[in-house]
Amino acid sequence: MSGVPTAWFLLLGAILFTIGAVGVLVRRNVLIVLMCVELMLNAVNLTFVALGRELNSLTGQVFVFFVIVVAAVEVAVGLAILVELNRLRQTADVDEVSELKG
Amino acid sequence: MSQPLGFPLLSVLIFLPALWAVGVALLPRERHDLIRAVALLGTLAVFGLSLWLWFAFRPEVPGFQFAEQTPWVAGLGISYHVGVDGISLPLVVLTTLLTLLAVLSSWKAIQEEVKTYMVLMLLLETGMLGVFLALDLFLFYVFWESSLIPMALVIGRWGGERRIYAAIKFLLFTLAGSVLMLVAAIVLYLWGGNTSDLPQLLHTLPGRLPFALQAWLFIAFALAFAVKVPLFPLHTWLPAAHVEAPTAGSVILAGVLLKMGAYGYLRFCIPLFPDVLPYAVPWLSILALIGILYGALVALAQEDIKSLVAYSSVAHMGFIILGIFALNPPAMAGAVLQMVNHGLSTGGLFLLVGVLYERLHTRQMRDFGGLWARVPIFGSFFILTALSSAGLPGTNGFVGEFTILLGTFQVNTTYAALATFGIVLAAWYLLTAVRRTLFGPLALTDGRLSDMNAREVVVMLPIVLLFFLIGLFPNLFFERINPAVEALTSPAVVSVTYGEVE
Amino acid sequence: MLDSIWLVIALPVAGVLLNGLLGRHLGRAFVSVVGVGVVGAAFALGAWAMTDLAALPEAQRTFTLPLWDWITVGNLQVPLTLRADALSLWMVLVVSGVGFLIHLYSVGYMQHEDARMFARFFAYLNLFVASMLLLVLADNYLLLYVGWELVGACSYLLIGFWFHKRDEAQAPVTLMDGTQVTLPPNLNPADSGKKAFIVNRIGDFGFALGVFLIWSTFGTLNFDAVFAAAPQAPATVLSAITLLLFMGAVGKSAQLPLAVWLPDAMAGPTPVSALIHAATMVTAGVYMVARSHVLYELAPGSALVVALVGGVTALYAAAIALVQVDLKRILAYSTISQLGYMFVAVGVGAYAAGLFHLTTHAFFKALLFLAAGSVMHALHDVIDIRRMGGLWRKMPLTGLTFLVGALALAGFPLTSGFFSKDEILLKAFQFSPGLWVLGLATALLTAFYTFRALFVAFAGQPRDWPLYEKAHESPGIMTLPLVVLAMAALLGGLLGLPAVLGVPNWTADWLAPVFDTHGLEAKHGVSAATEWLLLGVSAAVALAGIALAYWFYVSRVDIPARLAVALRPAFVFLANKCYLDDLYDAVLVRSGRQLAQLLAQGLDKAAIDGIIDGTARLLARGGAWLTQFEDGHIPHYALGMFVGALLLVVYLVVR
Amino acid sequence: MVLFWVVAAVAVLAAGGVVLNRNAIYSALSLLVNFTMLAVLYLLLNAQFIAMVQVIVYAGAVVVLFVFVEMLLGATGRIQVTGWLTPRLIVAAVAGFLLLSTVGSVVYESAIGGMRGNATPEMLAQAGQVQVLGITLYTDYLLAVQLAGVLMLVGLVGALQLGQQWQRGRTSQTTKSTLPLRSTESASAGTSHTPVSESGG
Repeated sequence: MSGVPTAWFLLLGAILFTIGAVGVLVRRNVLIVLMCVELMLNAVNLTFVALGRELNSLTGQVFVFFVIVVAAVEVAVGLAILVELNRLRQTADVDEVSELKG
Repeated sequence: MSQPLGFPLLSVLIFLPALWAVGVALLPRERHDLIRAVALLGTLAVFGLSLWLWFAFRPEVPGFQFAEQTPWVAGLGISYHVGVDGISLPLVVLTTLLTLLAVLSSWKAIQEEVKTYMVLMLLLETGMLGVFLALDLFLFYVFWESSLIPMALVIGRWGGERRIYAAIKFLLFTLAGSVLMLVAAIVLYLWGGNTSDLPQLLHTLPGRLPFALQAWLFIAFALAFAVKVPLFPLHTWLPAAHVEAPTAGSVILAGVLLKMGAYGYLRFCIPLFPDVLPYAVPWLSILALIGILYGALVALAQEDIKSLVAYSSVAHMGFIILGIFALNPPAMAGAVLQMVNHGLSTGGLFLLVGVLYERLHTRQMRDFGGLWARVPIFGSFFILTALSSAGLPGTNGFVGEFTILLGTFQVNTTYAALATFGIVLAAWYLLTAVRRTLFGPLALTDGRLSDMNAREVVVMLPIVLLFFLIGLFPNLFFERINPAVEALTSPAVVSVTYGEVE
Repeated sequence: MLDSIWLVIALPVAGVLLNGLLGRHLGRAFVSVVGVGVVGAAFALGAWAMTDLAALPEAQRTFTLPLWDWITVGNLQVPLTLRADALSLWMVLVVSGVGFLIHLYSVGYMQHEDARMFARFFAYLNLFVASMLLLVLADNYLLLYVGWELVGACSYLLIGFWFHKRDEAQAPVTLMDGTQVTLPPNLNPADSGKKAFIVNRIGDFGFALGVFLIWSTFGTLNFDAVFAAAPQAPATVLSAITLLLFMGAVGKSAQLPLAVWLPDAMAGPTPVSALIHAATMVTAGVYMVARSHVLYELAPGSALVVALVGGVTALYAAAIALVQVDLKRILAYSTISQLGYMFVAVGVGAYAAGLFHLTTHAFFKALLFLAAGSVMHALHDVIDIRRMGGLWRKMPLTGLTFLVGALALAGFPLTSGFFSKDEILLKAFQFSPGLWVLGLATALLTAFYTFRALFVAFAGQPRDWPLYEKAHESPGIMTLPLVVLAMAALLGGLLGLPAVLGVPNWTADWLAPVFDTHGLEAKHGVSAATEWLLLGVSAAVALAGIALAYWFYVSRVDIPARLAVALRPAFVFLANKCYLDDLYDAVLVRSGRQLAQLLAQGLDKAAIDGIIDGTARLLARGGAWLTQFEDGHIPHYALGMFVGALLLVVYLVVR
Repeated sequence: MVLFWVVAAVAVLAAGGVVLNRNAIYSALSLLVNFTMLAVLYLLLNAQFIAMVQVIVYAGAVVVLFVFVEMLLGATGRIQVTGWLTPRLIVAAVAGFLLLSTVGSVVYESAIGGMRGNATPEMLAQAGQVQVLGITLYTDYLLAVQLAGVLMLVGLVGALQLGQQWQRGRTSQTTKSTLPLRSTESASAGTSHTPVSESGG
């Protein structure tokens, strides 16, 4: 079972990360953008765990633990913002929002 | 000979204005006359201290006097090191005098935010005195920059119509220059064995710096100072700043701030980078010459009298730079004296223009004409100051220009001849200014125009008296300037730069 | 007394301070007493000093009085030292003597000025006397230069004294054929003063360079030290020095090509024209050359230039004077012309003759100007001789003294001008007959134009009756100086009688220690017969000129008008002052101003400031362009982050 | 080995589904599948604790949250499709490809490595996976755990705060008409709520 080389996991992580990243960039629905962010985070988690195993270190898993914490918070706050955005603008389209500038 | 009085005179001199500024800041905002009086008292006290310094200074003692040194950023080898020599001494007295007169001259001219204004003037004085007295590169830099900001604020807040433009231009020009200087200072610090102490650097540096590095450092310093002087073609901030600044601002700007550039050349560029001088001197001299002729010609074409005086500054500062880089005692000592002279005569001209502006609210010469009949006291002061500026013998301007030109003639006849021609042009534009302002039929239709009042006469009187004091007894200054200048013009440097001079 | 020679300068300076600062509160009488008194006292002191000096043996007649160390920088040491020798004391007496009389005259002439202007005038005049005395008493070139510039500044202030006046048009000349020749307007005082100062500064430019060259050659500026070292100096350097110094003299003494300022200087009050622009300041150039005679003797080329410039200028100015209609300008051109004579003298090495002519010229030209001033005073500032006529009857004393002055200027035999001019012509003849012919031609013209002015203004019938009716003789305080000067102009010749008469030439003898001219006569001497012949010729020429003027302007008044038609181009050319002013205006002044405009607008504002402001604007625009990437769209930011992170990764991997 | 390939393929497909689905609900469901697959992979990597947390937090809480919000708003699906081949997509695709190839090349060259630890599978098996992890977390990473707790608290308060505003907005929506898009008024309306919300928080 543990015969799967770490490299495959890393590669998988990279693929998932890329899909997530592209999703963040191309999708306009805030909800889906947030989901894609989760995808990216998960891809990184996978990488951490895989490397942790490769190097016989628990640090990878500890890191994943914290990432999950951050991700949970991020989702909570992000979704709250989405809800508020939807109330103010009746939209969930990131392209409709361009106030974040000087 | 450090602290012969057992009392840190220089530090008190430098920081008294700043402390006084704190005191002024605590005064009630709306008590304008009280604020003015207190500020005046402060500048008077500082002027008194500087006079004390002048008389306590011993001309026969070489090197820096009244030196004080205490560690400042000890870990980095940066110390608070101040001292005075024959080059800085006249400039210190000039600074304190002009600040005093500037405060007195803005008695009526400044009616808004008087407190802020006076605080800025006092802070400015600390910055300027610090520049002239600092003997540590970083200390110098700190004072250099700290004199910049109050000036920019004074221009930007109490200036004329385009004050913001002028203030920003002034700030950006000078900052661009001084950033280069900071970089060069850091490099010097690293190469000089982690010290920024000027006397120590002068000990350790010779022979250590590779030539190419010296050249780059020289360029960096020279650019910073060239902006301040200003040398052609970096001068265009000057007319803008001068025209827009309030009278006192112009006085300080022309009288003291420009001198900081020339002083920088004397204090840093020449002693620190002797190997570069042979290559740099022709360039700087030619730029100075262009400044002399070009400034004079452009001054001739000005309609705005403040602008005319501003361009005359470009020409006059050209003489000073030419004198400094002639690298012989007469020219260099003349240049130091001429710094004082220019401060007095151009400062005086700005004060007088301010007098006129307060009454007529115009600076265009076409609006003047025939004023001498109406304001005889003003007219007499104006003619006298213009003639001093044009280098009339018997006044200060002559001694400075003569020694500069004579010294320059020793090393380069062509430079001297061209610069001497600049004096002809100086007469042309200054007399044109006098002609258009005072002479001719009265252009004024408005009946009200009062002559200078007692306060304004008191402002001008010390300046005019100094014209003649320096003009008739220049040795009072030269005996103090000479030793310092002779140390800078060691024969070795000069012969390398100019070849053997008989 | 010689120890107190500094008082000669200090007294007028005290007068300046007193009159300048307090004058308008002190009242006219006080101002007059102070203003005139200090100059009189200076004259008395000068005379006293002269007797003291005369008591010394000839070889020791050089007294120096160090006052204080003025400039000490490095190896440059310029002490403030006064020098009283035969030459400088001679000049002191001329300056303070003539100055005293003119001051006295001014009390009357300036009476109608208000108190402030009255005090200011005397302060200026005193300042001028002090500066001029400093100039002649200087012991080194720098101090000489100081006085040199200061008299220029005084001249500037005094020419522009009536600074509010405008240009004055001159009525055109109507010729016999009905055509008109327009005359150039008289420049206003303010611009005239400015012009005088600037033209002088151009000359001083050369003078200053000369001083620099002296210092770098000899390492000193002291007269004696320079002269002692001069023989060892290379000839080219000496030529350069002398020519540069002469450039200063050309400016100060209004010689070609810098002669243009002096006629315009007539815009100043007449006493000023008499004192500064006739008797004293303009002769400073002659004094300077005489003072530097050692250098000029060692540079014969330069001396020749001096003589030639003087000769040509003399003729040029005399020719222009022929057609002027402004009384003061006639005298001004005559001054230029006579100064040319003096330069001929010092150029050919006849320093004593030059100084002698300088002295007699000071007498008679001051006299002529003061008399002209008296006329102006009577005619309420009318100066055009075409509006005068018959004034003889109204103002006999003025007319008589003017006649004396005119005779002296024309070189009428036995007047002072005759002897001094003849001395120069003799020396010129010895030097080169060509120069002598030049001088003789000038003498003829001089006699002619002088008496033209005299006859037109004083003889014949009045041309402007209302004006004539108002005319009156001037008050005693003005006529007294006229009489004194007239005596001097008549009898001044006794100071320097020609050698052929077998009497001592006091001027030459007195100045001999300075010029070291003992035996020069023997070397270059001409036979007594030749000298008599020359005397006769110049007397004849003077008489011929006077007679011609009488014929033209008294007996056959139609001749000049007809001549003007016949020689119209020449007339127009001379009436326009040989177009020299217009030439300078076009070539120097206007193109200078255009260059200034070009530099100010084109180079400074457009190019340099344009580049700098342009750079700033470019940066600002660049910033504005960059802000479009910060458009508020979060995906764009995300894209940026992603690409940035990617670049970092690529960099880390590739590295 | 086979299990890995299958799980990996499903995970990639599910990820693609998240990105490509037009309906956010389907995306959320794809995300759920993806998360689950990752949990399986963690198990494969001998990280049982993480696998459990993955299922509980992600599959349990996060996805539910997404679905809940989608249902709450209901309208997020109505986004106009303006064309799919946008410049942004191209840049993103190129960048993604670059990223992938870069990372791939690194992995291919086995350039990733590091300091080896002592948590060998044998040691973990002996001491107990969860115990070791717990001890590590509460000794070496105690401060980080505390900070994470604070972060969660802040996130909680923040989310709550934003949610409260939503509620107040709902109640006032009867008087206030729909806010216009991208107008200055909308911005000011947004800020005008701030002081009220502060007192509310």
